Amino acid sequence: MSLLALLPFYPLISFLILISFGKKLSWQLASTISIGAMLLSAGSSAVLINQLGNSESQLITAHLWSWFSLTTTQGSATINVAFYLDALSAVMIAVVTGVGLLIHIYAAAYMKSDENFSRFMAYMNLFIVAMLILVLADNLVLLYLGWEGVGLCSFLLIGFWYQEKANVLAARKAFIVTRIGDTSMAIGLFLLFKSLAQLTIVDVNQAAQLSWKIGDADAYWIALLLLGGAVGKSAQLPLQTWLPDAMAGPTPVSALIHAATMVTAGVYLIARMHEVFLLAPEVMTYTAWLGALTLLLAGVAALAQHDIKRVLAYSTMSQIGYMMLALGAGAWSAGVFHLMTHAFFKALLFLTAGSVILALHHQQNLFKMGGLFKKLPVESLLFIIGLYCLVALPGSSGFFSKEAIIAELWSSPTAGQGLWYCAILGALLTSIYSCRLFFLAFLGKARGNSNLEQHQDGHQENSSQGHLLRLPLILLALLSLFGGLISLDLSSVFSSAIATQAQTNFINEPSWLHTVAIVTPFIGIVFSWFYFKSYRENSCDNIKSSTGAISTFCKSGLGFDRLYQYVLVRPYCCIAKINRRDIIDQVLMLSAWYTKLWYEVLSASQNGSLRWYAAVIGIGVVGLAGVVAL
Amino acid sequence: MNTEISADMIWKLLEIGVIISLLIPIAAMLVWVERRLIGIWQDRHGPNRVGPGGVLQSLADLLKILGKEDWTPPFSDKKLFILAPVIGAVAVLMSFAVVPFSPDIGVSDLNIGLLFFLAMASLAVYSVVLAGWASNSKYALLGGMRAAAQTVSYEVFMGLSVMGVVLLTGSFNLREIVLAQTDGWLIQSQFIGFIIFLIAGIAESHRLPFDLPEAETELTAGFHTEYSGLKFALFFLGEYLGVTLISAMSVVLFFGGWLMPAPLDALLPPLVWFIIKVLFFVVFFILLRTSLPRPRFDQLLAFGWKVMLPLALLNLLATAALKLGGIL
Amino acid sequence: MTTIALTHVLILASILFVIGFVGVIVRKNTLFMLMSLEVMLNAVGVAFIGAGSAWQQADGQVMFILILTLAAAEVAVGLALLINMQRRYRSLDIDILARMRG
Amino acid sequence: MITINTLFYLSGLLAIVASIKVVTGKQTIHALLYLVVSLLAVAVCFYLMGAPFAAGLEVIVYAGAILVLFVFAVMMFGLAQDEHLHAPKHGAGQWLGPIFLSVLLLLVLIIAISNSEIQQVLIPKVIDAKDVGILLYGPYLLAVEIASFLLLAGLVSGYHYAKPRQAMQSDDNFQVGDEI
Repeated sequence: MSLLALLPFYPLISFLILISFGKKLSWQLASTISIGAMLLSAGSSAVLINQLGNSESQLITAHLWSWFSLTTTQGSATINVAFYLDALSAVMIAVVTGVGLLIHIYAAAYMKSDENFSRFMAYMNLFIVAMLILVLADNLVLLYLGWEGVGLCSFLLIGFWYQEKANVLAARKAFIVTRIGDTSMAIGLFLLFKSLAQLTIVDVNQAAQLSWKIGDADAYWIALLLLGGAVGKSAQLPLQTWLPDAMAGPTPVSALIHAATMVTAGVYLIARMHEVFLLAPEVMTYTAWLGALTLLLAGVAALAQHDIKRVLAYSTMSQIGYMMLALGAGAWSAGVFHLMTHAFFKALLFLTAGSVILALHHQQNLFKMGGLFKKLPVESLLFIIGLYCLVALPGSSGFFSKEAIIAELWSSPTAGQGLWYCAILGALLTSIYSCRLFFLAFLGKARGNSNLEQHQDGHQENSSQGHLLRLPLILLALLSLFGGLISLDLSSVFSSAIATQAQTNFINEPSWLHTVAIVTPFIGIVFSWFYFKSYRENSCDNIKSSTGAISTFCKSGLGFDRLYQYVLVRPYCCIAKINRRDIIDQVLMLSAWYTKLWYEVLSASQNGSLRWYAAVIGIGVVGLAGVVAL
Repeated sequence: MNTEISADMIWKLLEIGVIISLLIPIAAMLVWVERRLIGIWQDRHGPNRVGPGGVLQSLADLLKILGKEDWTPPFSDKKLFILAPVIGAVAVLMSFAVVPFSPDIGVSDLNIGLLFFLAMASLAVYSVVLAGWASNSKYALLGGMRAAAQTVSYEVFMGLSVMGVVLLTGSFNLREIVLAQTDGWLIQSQFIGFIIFLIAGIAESHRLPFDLPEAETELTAGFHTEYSGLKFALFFLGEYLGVTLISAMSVVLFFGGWLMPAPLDALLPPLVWFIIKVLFFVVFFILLRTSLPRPRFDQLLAFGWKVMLPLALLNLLATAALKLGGIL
Repeated sequence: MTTIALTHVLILASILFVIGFVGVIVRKNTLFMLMSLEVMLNAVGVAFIGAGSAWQQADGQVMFILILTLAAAEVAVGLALLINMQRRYRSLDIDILARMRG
Repeated sequence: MITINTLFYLSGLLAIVASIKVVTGKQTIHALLYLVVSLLAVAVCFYLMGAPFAAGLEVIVYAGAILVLFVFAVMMFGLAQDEHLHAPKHGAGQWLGPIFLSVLLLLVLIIAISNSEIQQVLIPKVIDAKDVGILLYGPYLLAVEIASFLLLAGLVSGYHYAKPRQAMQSDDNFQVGDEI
């Protein structure tokens, strides 16, 4: 069996071992197994990517076994468990296994003291399995399996500390909200199959090109429904509300699932199905607008957050908004490139934040931090690198990817100038909230973190843990800084898209566009330097967090939670309450009642009295013989 | 069967009357014979006062019994108490109906004669069992239960042992069985069958050493503890008739009935030969009584089921195989 | 030479059967129920033998022998159960056993 | 005059009367004896119907073995007392329903028998043991084997059920897990 086929099985085996033996495994053994499996996966994917570069057809496939076959009036389609590696999925497996490996190493140190350590690592491994299946899937059904698998792992990991109610509620919320998107996607798949009788991704893309014209109703609806799935998984408007709450999970989870990999699955899906989207330009426009709106909304919301992880969560939403925007604008390569670089620097940011939180004894409130620059210089430096990329200052990986996106917006047929302005505004917001975050956390006077010293002592004693925590951070920092230099060649994947774009891509662009795009973050930094002066120079023990209405509104993520509460949850609960004794159930209960009636009649006849039975037999014989005789 | 009374029928009835009237005195005489013989074997006289050599001892006993009060215990089940000895005597007497005494003498020439004998033997159990039950006393009850278990067990081997005879002669008719032995008695080929039949017969008629239902030493008198007078006499009659019956059946089944080998058969009439043979067995029974100790009850049953039954089955099997092979 | 009508034999069998049947229904004593069952089995035997004789076939007797076997086995098991019942409940009332109702 | 017919009807009547006494009897032993009488009467019927072998078996096996077993069991239990306790109450209600049902059954049977135009008359030719045996070990060989297995099963289960147990008590708390 080829290396590709084995790729998801390393973490799967590790998962099975860890979940079976659970608490019997020591920390050393459990972490060795899980990290070892990840190391194997990462090594395999490195080899695979190398092979892919050398192969002529630009893809590697592996057919494991036939899963089932579907038959319709138009013919039958066999669904295989088969893997398919091209440039796009190569990027994804690189991210998933590479970043995943680093985060596993970090998590092993971070979760060391947790009593359910092996369960945690098992879930992490399972997540990697599902994610690899998702990105490697040769057909949409297998992709959907992975899609649901990562949703499940997300649920399990958000609610990992299930003794606390908030975590459980967050997990449930994430599960239900993403389920809405998944349902939409499932319907989209059904429609797709009905329309094309294909589910293999390559075939679908080909058949779509052949059998649909641009703007076909089929293409429109299918693309829209698939977009729904992507929106749910990637936390875009209007299904974005679960992501900030998902920060309740352990920080490595936030880094791996809710920043680097799973939430970008939506982006991957759209990129994968780009042929279908190309046939529905309206949907691409919707995608772009959704991305832009999310970008702005999340940026605004990030400005008002108190919790360091929530800031990063909104930042993630906002960055994925960029990716969506790119996809909607037809800048496929740029979107995927941003996905990759974002995975690097956002993982870095989250993990560093995790280190800080750990150092602060699980203090996540920004207003109780401050002055960490002196106390945690390494972490601060790493955080600065992360922010540097996030803000997309020149030279960073974020700079390359984000500028690539912004550059394509102006002249895109499906996007346009309005979206370009949105993107610039988003960039501005990004730099402002990044500065705010940095000023609040690392500059000024230490507020309410007096226990830091004490913890530092404990930290030093356990230096191996510290090394384990820092090693991935440094590697990620390097990746963040220089990841932008990786040249992604996705032309083989998006060849048809590029072909269609080539015909239209000659709108005159004003010459100032690039200048503005590069300058914008600096404007934001300068603005923040003065606007957040109080944060930066604060010297008292406490600073007021603004409690104004607008601020509170922003803090709550522009009130979407409350909106949904009123528009959806309350009416639903109301209906549920009214229909407590399920009406349809009552109809069904009729048959149950009928059965019970018969049961009682028959039960009464079974009185256990032998003589009665004999008499009944006699009556039966009399009846039968009577019929025969008379 | 004709609807009118024929001379045949009258002759038959007469025959029945004669046989019964002869059998009962014979049984009575056996009591004397037994006592005398035991006396002789035990080196004492035995009853020798009444009549010449004590021949009339049985008559004297009869008179004594008739003179006794016919007492029925008040705690007993009266109907059954009276019925029990009657059943015993009647069942044995009925069995004699199929016994061919000589070429001409014999009540019934039933084609299932052997089965009839077995049927009557099995009915005779009721006599003992009911006596034990109706007496409503513990000795009697224990005796009755022993009798039931013993008789039912040994009936099986008895039936199986005579099946070899049936196999070789191909008939249930006793007369035909006798006639089939013209060329040689069946004792030659059915020796094991004969032994089993004899043992089972002793057990059936509750003779020593298999008289456990009436073991005097442990159950005082077993099922007839409460009996006295004429009813007791009936039991006694039944027992001695039973001994005679088993002897007669042994003769009929295994020793050629009235038949004798060539030089001897002309010496005496067939009936006499038959009676001589039967008497030989009766004496043998009496000898047995004096010479063998009584086993325990569980030994009796274990012996029956563990030795007799396999033996009888083997005998039957071997006989069937030999018959099939044309050897017999 | 007179002969018996098969109808009469069958009616005799029916009557015996019905008598046994009444016994099974009416009697509470398990021993009596078993005896009534014997009566019923015997009645069936009568019918078989009668039919066998009417057609001059030995099959009727064969069936009777099989019934006999059945009866023997039934009595062996039935009486053993009865002994158990007597030990356990100190009674042979079949209605005591009516506890296992549906 | 006594003919086979009259003999048959007489013994049939005897069987019926004895059977009725069995069913209505109060004393177990008496009822058993009536059953014996009934069986003997039926055996006579068999003989008269030309089945002497069956008659013999009826007496030997039924009357001589099976019912002795009954008597034996009754003697072992000392069931006389018990029978008085649980004797049927001779109220009309106790007997009315079953008798009505039985009469109905009898009527139906008789009507069925008389309607089915059975013209046969028993031929007074004896079917002896040989015929039965030939049939039994010919076409019915399998039935014989099955019957032998049935008997074996009866033997084993009879032994098992009747085996005395030390812990057997007369408590009413019969539990599901109890061995019987």
